[in-house]
Amino acid sequence: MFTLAETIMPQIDQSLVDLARWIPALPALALLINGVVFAALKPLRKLSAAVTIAALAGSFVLSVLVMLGLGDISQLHGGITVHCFEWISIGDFTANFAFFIDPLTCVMLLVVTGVGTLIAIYASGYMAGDPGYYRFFAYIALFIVAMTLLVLGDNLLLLFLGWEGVGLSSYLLIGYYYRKLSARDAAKKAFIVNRVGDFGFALGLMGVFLVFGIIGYEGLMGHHGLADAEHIATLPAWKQNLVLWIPFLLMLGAFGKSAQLPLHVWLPDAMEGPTPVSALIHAATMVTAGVYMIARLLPIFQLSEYALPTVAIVGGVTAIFAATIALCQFDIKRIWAYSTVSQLGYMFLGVGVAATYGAVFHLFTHAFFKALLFLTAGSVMHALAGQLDLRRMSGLGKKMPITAGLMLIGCLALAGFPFTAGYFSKDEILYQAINSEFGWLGWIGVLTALLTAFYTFRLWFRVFMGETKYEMSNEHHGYAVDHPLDDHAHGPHEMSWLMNGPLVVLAVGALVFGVWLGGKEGWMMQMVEHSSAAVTSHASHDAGHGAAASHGDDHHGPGYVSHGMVGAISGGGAVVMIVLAGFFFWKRRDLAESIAAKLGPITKIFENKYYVDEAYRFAIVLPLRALGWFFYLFDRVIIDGVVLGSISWAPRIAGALQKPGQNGLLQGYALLMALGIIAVLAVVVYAVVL
Amino acid sequence: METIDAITLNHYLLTGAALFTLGMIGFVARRNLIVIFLCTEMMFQGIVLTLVAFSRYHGNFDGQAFVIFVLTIAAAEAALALGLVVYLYRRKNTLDAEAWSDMKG
Amino acid sequence: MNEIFLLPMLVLIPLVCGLAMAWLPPRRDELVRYTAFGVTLGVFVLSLAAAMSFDWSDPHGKMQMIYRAPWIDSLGIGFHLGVDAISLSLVLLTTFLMPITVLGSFGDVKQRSKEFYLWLLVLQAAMTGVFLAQDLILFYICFELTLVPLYFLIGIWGSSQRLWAAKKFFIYTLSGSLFTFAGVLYVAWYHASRDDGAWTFDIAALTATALQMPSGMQAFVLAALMAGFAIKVPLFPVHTWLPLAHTEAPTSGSVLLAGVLLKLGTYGLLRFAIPMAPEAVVQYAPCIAGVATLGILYAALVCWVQDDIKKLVAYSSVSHLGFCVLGMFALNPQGVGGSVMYMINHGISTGALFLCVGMIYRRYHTREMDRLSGLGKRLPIWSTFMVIFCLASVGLPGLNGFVGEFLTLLGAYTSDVLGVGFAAVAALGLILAAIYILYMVGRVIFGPLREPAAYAGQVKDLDAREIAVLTPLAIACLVLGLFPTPLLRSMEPEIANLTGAANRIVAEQSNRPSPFGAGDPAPQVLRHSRAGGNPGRESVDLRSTAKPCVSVHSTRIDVEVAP
Amino acid sequence: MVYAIYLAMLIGAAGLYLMLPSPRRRPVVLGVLLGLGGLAGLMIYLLDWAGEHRPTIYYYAFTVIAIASAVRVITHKRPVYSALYFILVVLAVAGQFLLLEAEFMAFAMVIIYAGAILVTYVFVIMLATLPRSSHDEEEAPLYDRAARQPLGAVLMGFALLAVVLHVIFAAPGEIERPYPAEQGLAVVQSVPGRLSEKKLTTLLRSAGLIEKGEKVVAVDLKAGSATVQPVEDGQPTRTVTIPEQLAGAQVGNMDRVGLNLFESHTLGIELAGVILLLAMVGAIVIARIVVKDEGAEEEGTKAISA
Repeated sequence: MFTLAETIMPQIDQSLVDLARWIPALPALALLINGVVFAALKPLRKLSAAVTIAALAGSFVLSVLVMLGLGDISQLHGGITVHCFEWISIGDFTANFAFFIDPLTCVMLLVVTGVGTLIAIYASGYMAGDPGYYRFFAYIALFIVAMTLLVLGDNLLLLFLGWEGVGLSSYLLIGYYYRKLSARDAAKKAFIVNRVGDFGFALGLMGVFLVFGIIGYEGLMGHHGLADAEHIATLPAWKQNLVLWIPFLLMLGAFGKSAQLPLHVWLPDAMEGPTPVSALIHAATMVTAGVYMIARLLPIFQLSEYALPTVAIVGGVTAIFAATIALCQFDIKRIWAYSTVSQLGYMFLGVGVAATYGAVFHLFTHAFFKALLFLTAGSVMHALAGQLDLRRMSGLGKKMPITAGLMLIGCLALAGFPFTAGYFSKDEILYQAINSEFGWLGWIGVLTALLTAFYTFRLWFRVFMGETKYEMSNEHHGYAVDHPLDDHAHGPHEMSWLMNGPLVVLAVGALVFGVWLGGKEGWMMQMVEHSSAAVTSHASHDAGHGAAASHGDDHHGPGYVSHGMVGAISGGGAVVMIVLAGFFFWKRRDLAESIAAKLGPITKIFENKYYVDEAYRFAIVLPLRALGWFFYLFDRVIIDGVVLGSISWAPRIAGALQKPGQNGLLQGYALLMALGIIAVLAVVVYAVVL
Repeated sequence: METIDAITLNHYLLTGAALFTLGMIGFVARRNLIVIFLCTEMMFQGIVLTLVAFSRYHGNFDGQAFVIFVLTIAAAEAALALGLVVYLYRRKNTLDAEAWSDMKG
Repeated sequence: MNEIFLLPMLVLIPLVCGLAMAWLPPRRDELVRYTAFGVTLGVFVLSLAAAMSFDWSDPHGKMQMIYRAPWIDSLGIGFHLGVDAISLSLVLLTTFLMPITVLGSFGDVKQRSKEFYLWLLVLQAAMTGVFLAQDLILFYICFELTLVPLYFLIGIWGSSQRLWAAKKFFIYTLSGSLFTFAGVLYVAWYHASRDDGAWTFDIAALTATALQMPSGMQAFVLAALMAGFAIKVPLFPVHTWLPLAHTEAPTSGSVLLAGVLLKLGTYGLLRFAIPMAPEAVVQYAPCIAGVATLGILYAALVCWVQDDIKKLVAYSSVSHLGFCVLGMFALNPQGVGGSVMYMINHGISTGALFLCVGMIYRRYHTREMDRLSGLGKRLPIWSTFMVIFCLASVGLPGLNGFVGEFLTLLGAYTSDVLGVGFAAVAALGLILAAIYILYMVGRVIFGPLREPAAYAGQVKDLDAREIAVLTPLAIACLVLGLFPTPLLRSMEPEIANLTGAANRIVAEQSNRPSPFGAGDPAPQVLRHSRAGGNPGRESVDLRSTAKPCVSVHSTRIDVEVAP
Repeated sequence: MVYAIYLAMLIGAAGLYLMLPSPRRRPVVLGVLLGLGGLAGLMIYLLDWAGEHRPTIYYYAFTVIAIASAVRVITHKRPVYSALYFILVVLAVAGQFLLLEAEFMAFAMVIIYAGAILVTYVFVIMLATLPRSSHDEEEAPLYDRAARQPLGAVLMGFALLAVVLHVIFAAPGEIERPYPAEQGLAVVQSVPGRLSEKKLTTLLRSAGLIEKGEKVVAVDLKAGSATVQPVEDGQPTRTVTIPEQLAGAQVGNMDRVGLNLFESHTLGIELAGVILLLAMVGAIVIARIVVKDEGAEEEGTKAISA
């Protein structure tokens, strides 16, 4: 295998690494230009796409340079910190605006900036003519800034900054077509569910500070970092059981961001945003932040023995759960959304069973082929003026051969067709999972892989195969226009090369990366094993530093399945499912309909996403709102009415009592006076005299 | 005739107090303006009796001198009061004290 | 040199110029507006000069630029001004907000503008006086003086129910502050009744003697101080005056009310309650923090069901100040530093929000959310500013709200007095904050365009003046969000002084070394040499005994860790 | 012992309550009886309290008359009779004064009070009461027939009296004996150097020590003697010793009061004069106010203009 870094740079070249400061700076500059300058100067708005693409490309180049700057990965231990300025520090709490560069960071940077640039190029074509053009690219630049900060951050607080920044940009981008009510609500839902995740993350972060006193990766996970067993032993008891809780809190944040089971509801709705957004944020980069976080903080997660297994279980269950839903959806983007949730489940499963190499590798490949799938779906949508419903289109292959071909490659990678990128990364995860203590999760993973293959090609065959008939929708740049747009799109047509170019690059990536970067001594393995995400021994019941892969062949526990065997099963299964899907959805569509009808109730449940949204609505949203009304009422009636009322009425009542006494009658007053005198006299007499 | 000195001061005080109290009761109870003023005069009587009794039993004549002043006051008050009563009577043709209760709180 | 007269000028110039406004020729609104703006700008420059000559890195956190003039010597009351990092930053907030408020109110004030600006300047003088006062009586006078101008501002230029709102506001706050006065007097009496017998109202002296008070008395003093300041802050049960006062106040009135006046309460708590009654504070910190946390959630939920934008923002500031008080009673540097930062950030972001709402009110003369929707299309610039300030107030990292919010939660989390539970419940407030702010933003800015019929057509976006009003605030949000450390670091000695006594008591109770080193009255926090980018510092052995000192962050590869 | 007084007064108060005029039929007779009973109780208490030496019957007579007529003043429906009964009260009080050897006071009261003030009252009553043909009460105006919160008044009165009498009778300390009547020189000395020669001549002449025509020229009180100038001039003066009781006895109550008034209350006298002047002016002014008859129904009442 060709390992890129090893040959060129034997030693760490600090000057190159310092370039990392510019990675977030360039998109920030683009954001400033787009947001302020172009907002003011209308004529320059055409340039906004160019500015953002240039910035992203610049960042990509810088990322590569930084990676090269790291020199020979194998000699590298720990990461390099590039300090910018002191962000927040008071008392003994310090959070610097500093970047921690290590191989894992480089991998993530490459994904973010690489895929980001490609998608930006595609978007410049896709969004052409949209009134909010400059605004779109400003948000894209904001997203890349936030994502790079998230990945580069040297401490948990900077990670948190990136975390919420990404949440904000996804809010803005989902709600890009803000005049659509559904887009607005989807954006709000996304941000709030992310905020629920961030709530857990924040508490976890504070827990880390409370227990360890610092939040920098270096201090925690460095060579003599605090996050290791014997240091924990020295801590007082109450801190030790707090350590058990921290991973679960951080996990809540990861699940929120990466749309895992309890908090997955926002991702399908996020498809309201423009397709490039769905591709970039909700497929390739943002949703993987959760995986990155757990990979980065693995030593902390390993401190409590129940954390990683929980991650694995949640990942596995989400995978199968999302796959079943995707099976019955009819909206192309929703299918890909659920497939993303499912693939993320895989990654979490990988991380959960301490196969970080598998998880990161799958993350890498998934970014490419899922982006490819989304963008091709975008092309189809663009061609049919916003039509996404499977039932209203078929046989577009003849009209859009290139898009069909590209989507085929993507589907093959997603389905895990042998020797595609998806196959290698997914196989690695399944292999690790099967041979970890949670073997049954591994087999669930295999089942999900088969389901994935089936629904992927269900979509492909229905859209591109069969006799060509289609119905145009009436959306123009996201907003429904009153008349169907025959004149504009004149039926499905091939996209311009501006849009198809990046797709080809992605397609090549989807095919080649598996072979090129995978494998034992592959580039990816090198990168992961020498980062802080390297799996230390006790997690995967095997001594020795790092090298999870090396444990494979020396001794076999019971029920051990060799690597090759797993590959064969998943690959073959995928092929069989593809053929099956072809049979059902290409040749005998009527048969598919009849089976679906017979399985009525089950498909109905799948179709309605297990009614999770409705459940959340009744369980949380409505009670909270009712509580809000009650408090508001309480505020006005009780506090204002009763409390203040009683206080303000007291003097008034006292006054009223006096009134009858002053009735103007002469004798009345005389009588009162006399009584007064008598009272005084009585007091004097009885008290004094006697 | 029994000796004059058998009558103690308390005797007179009792009578004076009784007169004064009856005057007050009358002042408060009766509704006829004139009778009210008459009762004030009655209270004067009670006071005068007590004054003289004290002056007699304390051997100085300030008390009695004071009675003279009481008399002048009573006379002046009677003059004015009755003038007013007549005036009020002219206005509302009644002597009822409750007719004049406009000044109320 | 002239530095001595800086502080009294800061207080007296607005007062004198304010009163002098009365002699300006009537009917000349333009002249009146620009003089007012000029005065406030001048005072801002003056405050910058004061900031320049202030020694921000003084390790002892002592009062600087002290100006002392005899006033009522027999009672020991003096016109005694002084400033430390905390009060100077709050004064800077005030003088920074004033010119913006005046500039923002040009369009609003139609009638009696002379009187309007008179009251505004008097209010500024009173607010600055509160922050600079080093004499209890002077503090109390200025504290009460702030009520009068606001009463007139709300009463005359408010909207429909203004008189009722002004009356309620005045009586509510006044009745509270009377209890505070009782507490203050008791402390002064206690000071006088001790052997030396001299009557004085100097804050430093009284704080020193207040420590010797028996704990029962301290509880009484704390209760009295809390009564006054809790209403001003407003804490949960006594907050109902705020939404009413805000919805009825004119824009500039509610900007200052939210921006600075609420901080008087928290500043008072920090300056008086915590140092003067440490035992009681340590004993009652959990329940005060509990009330604050309850207030956070309560106000956040109430915000969600509001229909009037201004009332929503008002309730949101109730919720935010809950955080502020929670951080303060954590009694550790993160918590108190966070709460002071919170005061400043909340002043900027909520002040800006009120300005934005005011601009909408000036255009559409309504604040109900169900009559406005999708203004993003009609007023794009306004929407951008509104989104920025909403995100700042919700605590988006990178903007200023986050610093305060995170530090207060962190303080509560790691506090010896409070605990993890408080921070966890308060952190729920983060989610609720996101919910009600996005609910408002979604209803008003996003969604299909819907405007009140009367003003549908001819509404224009922000003009140059309004942009000039909002831009400095937006920049301040960003700058404070990314570079809060100089301010945080300069505050540390003062925080150590203020919470020193309370922390010593905490340490004694739990017989662990107090986070500020044992014993010495003015605990020294090792200065952090803030030289350049490589802050080599070693931290005093803070937490558990066995924690190794970590010297950190060399830019080179090998991270050496001291054993 | 004091509680006996309370009891007597309680009875008297009850009686008075019944006697007060009220629109409803009240057992007036029972009221009178109770009143008398209370009064009698009071008198008996006094008799018993006075101990061995019985005071003169006159005191009791006058007291009974005074109180009874005072009660009648209050309870009588027709104001004229109230005024007349009041005159009786004044007379009774004058009687008491005589017992107290304050003759001038008695006369003054009778002349000024009964004579002048009460006559004015009767005069005003004539003016201000509607002419009533017969004696039947129904016609009497309401304000005469009904008393104003009688119960309250009576209770208040009883309470006041109880307290005052309690002070008087229950107070410790010896019973106040009358000051020894003025006899002999002690009294004269108490009025040193003011006994004028002319006064002394009338005294001595009445005592028979000097013949008519002789005048007292000089008085030497310390020796208790006076030098007398015989009728015909040219005769040598001779000194006469003033007998003890003669000097004292003769200085009458009026002299003493007069002396006292003009010696220590000169300012009071002046003020009294001024007050009387004011009263007069006031009375005239009130009388001149032109009255708009608001309520006057009967024709012919012209506005009175003096």
